[in-house]
Amino acid sequence: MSDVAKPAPLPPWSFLSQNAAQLFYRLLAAFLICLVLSVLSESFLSLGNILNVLRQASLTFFIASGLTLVVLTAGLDLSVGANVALSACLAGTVIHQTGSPTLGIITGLFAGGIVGLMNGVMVTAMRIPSFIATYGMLWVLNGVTYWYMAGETIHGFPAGFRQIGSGYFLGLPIPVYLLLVFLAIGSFFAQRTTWGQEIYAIGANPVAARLSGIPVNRRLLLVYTVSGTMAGLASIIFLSRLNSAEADIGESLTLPAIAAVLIGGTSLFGGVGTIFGTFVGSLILTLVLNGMNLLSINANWQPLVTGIIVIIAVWLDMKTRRPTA
Amino acid sequence: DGETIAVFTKNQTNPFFQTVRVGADNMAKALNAKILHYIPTKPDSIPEQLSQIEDVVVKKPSAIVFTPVDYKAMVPGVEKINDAKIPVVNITDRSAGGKFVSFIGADDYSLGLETGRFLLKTLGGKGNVVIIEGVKGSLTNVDRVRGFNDALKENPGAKLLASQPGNYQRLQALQVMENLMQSNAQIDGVLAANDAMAVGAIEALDGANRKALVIGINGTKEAIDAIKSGKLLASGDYNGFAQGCLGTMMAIRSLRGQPVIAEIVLKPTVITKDNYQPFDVSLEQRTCPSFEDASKLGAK
Amino acid sequence: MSDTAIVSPIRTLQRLPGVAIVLVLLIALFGAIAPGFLSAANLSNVLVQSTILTMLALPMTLIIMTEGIDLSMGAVLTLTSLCVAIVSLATTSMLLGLCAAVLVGTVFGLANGWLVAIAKIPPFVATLATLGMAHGLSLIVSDGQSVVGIPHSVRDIYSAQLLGIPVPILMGVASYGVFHGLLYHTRFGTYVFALGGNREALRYAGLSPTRLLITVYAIGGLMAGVAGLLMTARMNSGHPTAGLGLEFDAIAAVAVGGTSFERGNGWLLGTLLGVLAVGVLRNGLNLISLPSSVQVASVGVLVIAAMFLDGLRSRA
Amino acid sequence: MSAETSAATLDAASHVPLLELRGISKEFPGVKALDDVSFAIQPGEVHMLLGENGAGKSSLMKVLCGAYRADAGAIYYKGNQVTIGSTADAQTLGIAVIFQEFSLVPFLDIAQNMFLGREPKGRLPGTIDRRRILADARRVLEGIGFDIDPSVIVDTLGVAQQQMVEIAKAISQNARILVMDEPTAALSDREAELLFALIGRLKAEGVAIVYISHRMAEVFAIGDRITVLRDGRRIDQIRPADVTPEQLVRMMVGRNVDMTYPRHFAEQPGELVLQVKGLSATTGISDINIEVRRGEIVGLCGLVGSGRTEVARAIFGADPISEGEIIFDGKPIAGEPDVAARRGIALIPESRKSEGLALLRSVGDNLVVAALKKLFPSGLFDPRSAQRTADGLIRQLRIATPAARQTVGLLSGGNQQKVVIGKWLAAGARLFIFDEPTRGIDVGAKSEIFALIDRLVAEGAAALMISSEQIEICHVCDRAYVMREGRVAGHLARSELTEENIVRLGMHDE
Ligand SMILES: Nc1ncnc2c1ncn2[C@@H]1O[C@H](COP(=O)(O)OP(=O)(O)OP(=O)(O)O)[C@@H](O)[C@H]1O
Ligand SMILES: Nc1ncnc2c1ncn2[C@@H]1O[C@H](COP(=O)(O)OP(=O)(O)OP(=O)(O)O)[C@@H](O)[C@H]1O
Ligand SMILES: [Mg+2]
Ligand SMILES: [Mg+2]
Repeated sequence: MSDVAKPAPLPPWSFLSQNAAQLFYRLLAAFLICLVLSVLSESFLSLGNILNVLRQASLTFFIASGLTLVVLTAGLDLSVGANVALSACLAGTVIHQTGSPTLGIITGLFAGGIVGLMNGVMVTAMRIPSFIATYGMLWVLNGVTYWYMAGETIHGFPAGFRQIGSGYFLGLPIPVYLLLVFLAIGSFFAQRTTWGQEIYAIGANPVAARLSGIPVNRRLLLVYTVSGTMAGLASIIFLSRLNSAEADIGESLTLPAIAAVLIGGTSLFGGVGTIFGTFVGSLILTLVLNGMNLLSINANWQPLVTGIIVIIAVWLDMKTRRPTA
Repeated sequence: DGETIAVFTKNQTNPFFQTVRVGADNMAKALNAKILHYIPTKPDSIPEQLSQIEDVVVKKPSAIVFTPVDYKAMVPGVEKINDAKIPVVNITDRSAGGKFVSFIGADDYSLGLETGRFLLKTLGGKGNVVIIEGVKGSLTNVDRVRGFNDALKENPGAKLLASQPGNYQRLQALQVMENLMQSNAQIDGVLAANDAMAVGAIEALDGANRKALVIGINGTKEAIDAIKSGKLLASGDYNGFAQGCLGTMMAIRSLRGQPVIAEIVLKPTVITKDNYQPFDVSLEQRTCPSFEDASKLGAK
Repeated sequence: MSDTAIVSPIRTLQRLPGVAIVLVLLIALFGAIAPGFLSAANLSNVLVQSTILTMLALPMTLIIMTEGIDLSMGAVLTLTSLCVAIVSLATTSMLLGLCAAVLVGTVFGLANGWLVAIAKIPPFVATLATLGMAHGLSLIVSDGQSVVGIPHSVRDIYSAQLLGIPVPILMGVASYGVFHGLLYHTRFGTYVFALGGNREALRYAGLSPTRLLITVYAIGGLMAGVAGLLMTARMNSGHPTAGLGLEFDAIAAVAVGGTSFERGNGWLLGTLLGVLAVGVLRNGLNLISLPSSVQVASVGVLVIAAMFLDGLRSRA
Repeated sequence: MSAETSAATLDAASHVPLLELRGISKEFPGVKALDDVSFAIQPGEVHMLLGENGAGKSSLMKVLCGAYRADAGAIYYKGNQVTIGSTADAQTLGIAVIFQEFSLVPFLDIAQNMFLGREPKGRLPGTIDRRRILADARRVLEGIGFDIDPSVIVDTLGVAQQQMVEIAKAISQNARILVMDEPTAALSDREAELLFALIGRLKAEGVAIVYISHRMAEVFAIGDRITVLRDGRRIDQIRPADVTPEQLVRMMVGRNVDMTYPRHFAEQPGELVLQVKGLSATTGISDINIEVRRGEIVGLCGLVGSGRTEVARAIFGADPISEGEIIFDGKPIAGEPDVAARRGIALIPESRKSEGLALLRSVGDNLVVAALKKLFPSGLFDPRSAQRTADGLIRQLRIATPAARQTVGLLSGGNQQKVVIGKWLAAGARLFIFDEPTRGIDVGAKSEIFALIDRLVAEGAAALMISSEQIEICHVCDRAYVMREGRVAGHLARSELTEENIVRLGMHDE
């Protein structure tokens, strides 16, 4: 058969274009929002505000980047917000008790990671669909946090620790450095390691991945643990930025993180998506809120406007998807 | 003796309601009664509190101390309690309907007004201010923000730059403040509808190396510490501890056939650098006011 | 032969889905330790409290069977509840209020369906966006305030009885009956199975998956409208945040009830059992007055336990 | 070639065709699936449509039934031009199709599936007359000799039974034109017999049948006319009596193919590679004892459902084993598939689409997925080196794809199968377990795959091969085990390997 002429070759850039075009449209969406905002509000394009937006986007991004890996395996982690709350409260306590930020940071990361690992165990060993397992985990974590905090607030941390969230280095906020570092690490992990490749393969077809010799359960455990640890990292940033922890901080973090992943072009069916897309997704969400604050838009309108922007962003993204038969 | 009192609060996360619950526990211990707490598992959930009322009515506690998660939407629930002939004391938010043994609360409007006035007086009656609102539609927020606005009206020299929601959440208040600082080069005062948001705003100001006077409301531990260290200008005292104490006291007294006070609206106290000392003790160490003191605290 | 007589009930128990086991265990447990749990008044309580969730979880089952999801349901419920309040306040007519609610709900359902079926936006994202819109509209039309003073005819729906049975229970039972008939006895129901199981098969059979899919989401919106009436009646007012988050309860009930998120495998009775399990758990815990934080955690444990039992069963 | 003349004489001999496609072209991104194809069907004939994988057979039939719209060309029904814009149009013309991919809804019952979209109306509007739909279904099922309760949920059926339901579904439409796309690929011999009998009856009733198959025997057993496609073009149209299988294969593939699949049998068996001792598993196999040596291809045969797949999966670690021992290269092996893969065992699973490939990913991604550890021991993935490996395999296995970045789901079946094999070549496996490696694969590709397997074992690997086509086992294997009801019923040495022996050992004792 091969001596017959092969079918017409795909244009050489077609592989790139599928991703590049999508990326382009997503960036275009972000750019359009920026354009509109800079026309409407002169303070928008100031360096200060750009750094401000990046710093705000960082918190969503930390949570969303770990979540991206989970979504790449066709899973979901609804417990990230509750995980941030619990990890922050535990880390805060440790810093208070021991006076050592280092121990606190370790506690936060560790607590987040353990929660992630438990999610992973439920998904792999107990074979509970991730959506439900992590939804159950969300309630369990909330219960534990409510009990542990008993309506109290932990606040007031050492100045050194506060630098992580609110400090500057060479004129840039430290969370922005962290954001860039984790964006690089995350992208490298997903695109340039064998583990990353295996994660894509698992998302695309878990059965085939297992029968190709990929230790699917181990990789899933890894992915959920990483997602949990990233939530732990977010809790540290939160703690050092807000100088306090209370039981309800996670509630408003989960849906925006999921939205950032999805706006970023990662498919809930697994196997498709990038960390960089998630970064752009976080950026778009943050820009929308920033713009509404800058323009002093009536608070009642904010959910509506956010909803419309999400639709537009995703629709632009869909436009560029290759149609599947 | 040995009565069971069911205490309803709005959520498990807000420190304010913790002070209410500790107050109720304290008073019950002193009067030898038993307390059962009912708190929605989802913070401020209307359907859940309605279900809890329905469940509790089956259980028939001796009396109920009740904070509605929404002062209007919970009226049918209160009527159910009334129908079951369980005496009920209303605390914190004044219910829009139903029969109560007594109402104990603080006046959100005057709290907003008084703390707002204090800020503006410190600013000399002029300057640029912003309001960070709580959850849209909640009674406390509506009244507090109305108080802020009326305080502003009394000071025509002051200018309101923006009034944006922080949903009583620290992070949201911080981000709103960061964003507002981008479009407003000069902000002199911040009126936050609760302490968590006030502290969030302070963190934002610190992060940008800017200064402004900030006030909050609730008189939480965190706020007292911030006042002590000079970061927060003032906090309006909502006195949840006294509300919990007095609500429980009135419920038990009515069960025991003792006289009760039909309505106590605690006078607003603005906690500042000059008067924070009495508030700077841990909850457990505070003592409930006596019945005699109660009348002085603001009975009508 | 005595052997088989003994074995068969055990076999049946093994074949019972996790949710049924959990429900039976919960009822037995609370019946034993919670005073008043088994009283008629309390059981009726549980049922009445479960109606709104039932009315959301039933259409949610169909939506999940099509490999979709509707995150906007809670927010749409909130909006339709406000519609009932506002319209009946303005016109003093409960019926007009209901019509407005059903209309608004259906419009949102159609919008979800359009976004999913025609704009091809993944259901999770599409309905996340409409969630924002419905929530925003709720805040805008109510200006963030409760709407009160609505006519008594509305609130009477919640407290009225027919033949000694509370009307909400009757509405719940009727909804279940309608959905059961719809899913298992009509052509439409057959096509719902096919929407998730094999959409190509529908296309080859000359049917339009697009139209069917839109209909499924529209039904979800419609039911949110009907449930909005109950919600308003229950609170005797409209409130701009009252129903937020209920969609996750509904989704959990569907999943716990054994409907899977793929291949169009749905079980309507399981959904009902799932709703009841959550209702019984909350009610029972209130009666024995455990600390509230334990209640929060136990909802999660219930969800995980039911799914775990199902997993064990499917492996055996 | 004599193609034009023979087709012309055929057409002249018959009257106006029932259905005629003229000059049909269809292009997919990067692939010209159909190029000016003409095709006519007469009532009461079985028209075989042949061609290698990806020749465009399924595509042509999808144009015919309205699932695809042609880019160019026209369709004539009894001499009048018609447009078939949808499957509904096709149904009104009396065209029914048994698709290659199952078009069944898993959680509906057999009757509901058969009458999907054509349900008898019940008393209330919108409802279904349950009794009638069951009765109708039962009648059709009886008519084709398939004995099953129509209220059984389709998901619980095996592949063969599902295929029978597909057939029943098409039959129930009382079509005048019936298209069958590889209907026997998933059927056992007994069910295939039922199908052939059915085809005979339909023919007598004047139904026109288009039949697509890769099984040469069927072409001569039931075909009245043959159309051969190659690379989207019509090559020829002839009668079975006028050609030999070898000529036919030449037409399809464009070169000579030896259908006895020559092998380089080893003089002397190598050392033991795999030893299965007393293996039992909850999946329904018990006390399996099997040995495979270097340089051997060992067959594993038996009836459908005899447990061959289960043995393969248990060896690979895909199913847990309850008893017994598996020894590979002299050392025991246990655990998940990743252990087996690391030790050098490869499983080419029965269902390449659901178990072998990530259909939405690229050919290249699929080719390197099993070899990630070997290619990148440091854990750092280098896309360019992966690309080189993939390109190498594509050349080596002659996988017909425009590029390594093509989505693998868009390849034809044979090429997909090569990708599955290719990923284990990259991983450097030394024992290959093939489960139905040639199912649904054209003769050309089949001989290439067997040549490939032969080369693998000649170079020192070993193979265990499951196949339902006994003739293949006889041609290719050094020896074979025959399974029956979850046990090994016997062993056949090279000299004893005949179809009769396999059938004798594999049959259930009645
Ligand atoms: N939807 C599609 N999109 C892109 N390419 C397609 C599509 N469907 C088929 N093709 C391509 O068109 C060509 C013809 O495919 P078709 O399925 O008709 O082959 P076939 O002759 O039926 O092969 P097989 O014997 O494997 O079934 C193949 O190269 C295939 O990859
Ligand atoms: N008695 C039966 N009833 C229903 N389905 C059956 C029965 N026996 C086998 N099957 C189905 O037939 C298919 C083939 O069976 P299985 O894979 O176990 O056998 P095998 O020996 O590996 O055969 P093959 O490799 O030819 O598929 C499976 O899908 C199985 O579920
Ligand atoms: Mg084909
Ligand atoms: Mg098999």
